[in-house]
Amino acid sequence: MDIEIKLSVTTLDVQHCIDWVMSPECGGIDVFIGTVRNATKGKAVLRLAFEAYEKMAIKELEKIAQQALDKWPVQKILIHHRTGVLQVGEIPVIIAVATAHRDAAFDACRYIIDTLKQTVPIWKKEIFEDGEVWVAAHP
Amino acid sequence: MDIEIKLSVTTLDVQHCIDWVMSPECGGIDVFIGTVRNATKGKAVLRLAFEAYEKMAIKELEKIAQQALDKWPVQKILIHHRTGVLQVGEIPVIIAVATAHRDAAFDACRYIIDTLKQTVPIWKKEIFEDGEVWVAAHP
Amino acid sequence: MKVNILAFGITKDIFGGPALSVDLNNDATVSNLKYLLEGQYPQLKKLSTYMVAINNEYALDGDTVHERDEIAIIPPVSGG
Amino acid sequence: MKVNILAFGITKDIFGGPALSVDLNNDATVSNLKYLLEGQYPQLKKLSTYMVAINNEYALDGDTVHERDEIAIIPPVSGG
Repeated sequence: MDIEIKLSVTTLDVQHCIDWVMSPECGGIDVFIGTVRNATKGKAVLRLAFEAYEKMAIKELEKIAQQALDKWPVQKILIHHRTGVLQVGEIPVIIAVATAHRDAAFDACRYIIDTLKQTVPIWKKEIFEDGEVWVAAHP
Repeated sequence: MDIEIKLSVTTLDVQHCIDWVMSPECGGIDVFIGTVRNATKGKAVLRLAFEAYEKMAIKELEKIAQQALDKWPVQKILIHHRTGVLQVGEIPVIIAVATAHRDAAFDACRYIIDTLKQTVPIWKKEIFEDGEVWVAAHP
Repeated sequence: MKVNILAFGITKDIFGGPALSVDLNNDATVSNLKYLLEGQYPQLKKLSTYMVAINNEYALDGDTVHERDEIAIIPPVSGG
Repeated sequence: MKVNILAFGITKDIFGGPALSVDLNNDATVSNLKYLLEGQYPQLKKLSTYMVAINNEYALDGDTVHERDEIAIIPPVSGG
């Protein structure tokens, strides 16, 4: 199979992701790793909580991966996304794309994270010292 | 220090590279991993041999990393490159870039690998069943 | 007909729980559903935007809601 | 003056080794050096291109070569 999609309640494993996409036909792998920042708009973030509409999220992630396979000469695509509570420095998302030539890897990886952020039903709550906010919920 | 540059005769360690660039101020890491392909222009490759003009290569890599820091809001940059003989599937190069926002990570990482391939004095020999070729040497 | 609505993220806070049961006409559209929900939960109108999903696919306002459909309210997503 | 020239990649094959000693005038330029080497090693002219580095920096054709400079021939690079 050329696509691996997973939602996980436990720590994402970067090494596994890279090993999974690596193949002898490929010359380049681009990997995007999201990490939890300690601040947003200048305000200290304590942690994040991610919630997913799991069945639909998987379906939308599969669509995005399939679109990337259709648009670029890509060998393998992996998308892992966390749910649950994440501390600063933890990894909410890993996207890994292996291709024969590197341009397609960069283009496809960037397309996947950009589209994921627009269409996949996963929600992030920022938890501050003095409260919490669902990101992007309000104008 | 915001930049780590290394030429290495031993296996590159992806996990180390990612751990090194990760920081609590960063929200995104883009990693490019070159891998040895089993074929070039339809011809089976047995292995690659990399040779570097080490002092100058380090100097050129530092220039490229510094240019990327100047051009984009980038927190940390790591460039590791192998020398010596590499088998199919091994990793000649890892570039990892950590930024607060992901666009800069993609742009800087791609700039670094593109420029590395143009200016850094490192040479690759492809070894085939029936001979060997220094890549790009001849028109 | 009675349909069950799944809620996520901020809509879970707005509805006060992860699911909600509403009464709809048999030929109700997504648009009718939104109108009904916005009447009961005016805070929905304060969201940047929100979508309805039917059976795990984004639905259009004119799409019809059926009794055994899996219906979900999708507030602005923010994964990644 | 005698200058020592480092060779890498295919130029190591062309020169038959990793270093080479050549005799140059005291005010010789990179251009003079290239001309001399291309005379002795015509295969250099068959490369896609090649550069000269002086003290670990790419040099221009008009740059002057000094006796204790570290000089290297840089055939087309292919790292990554």
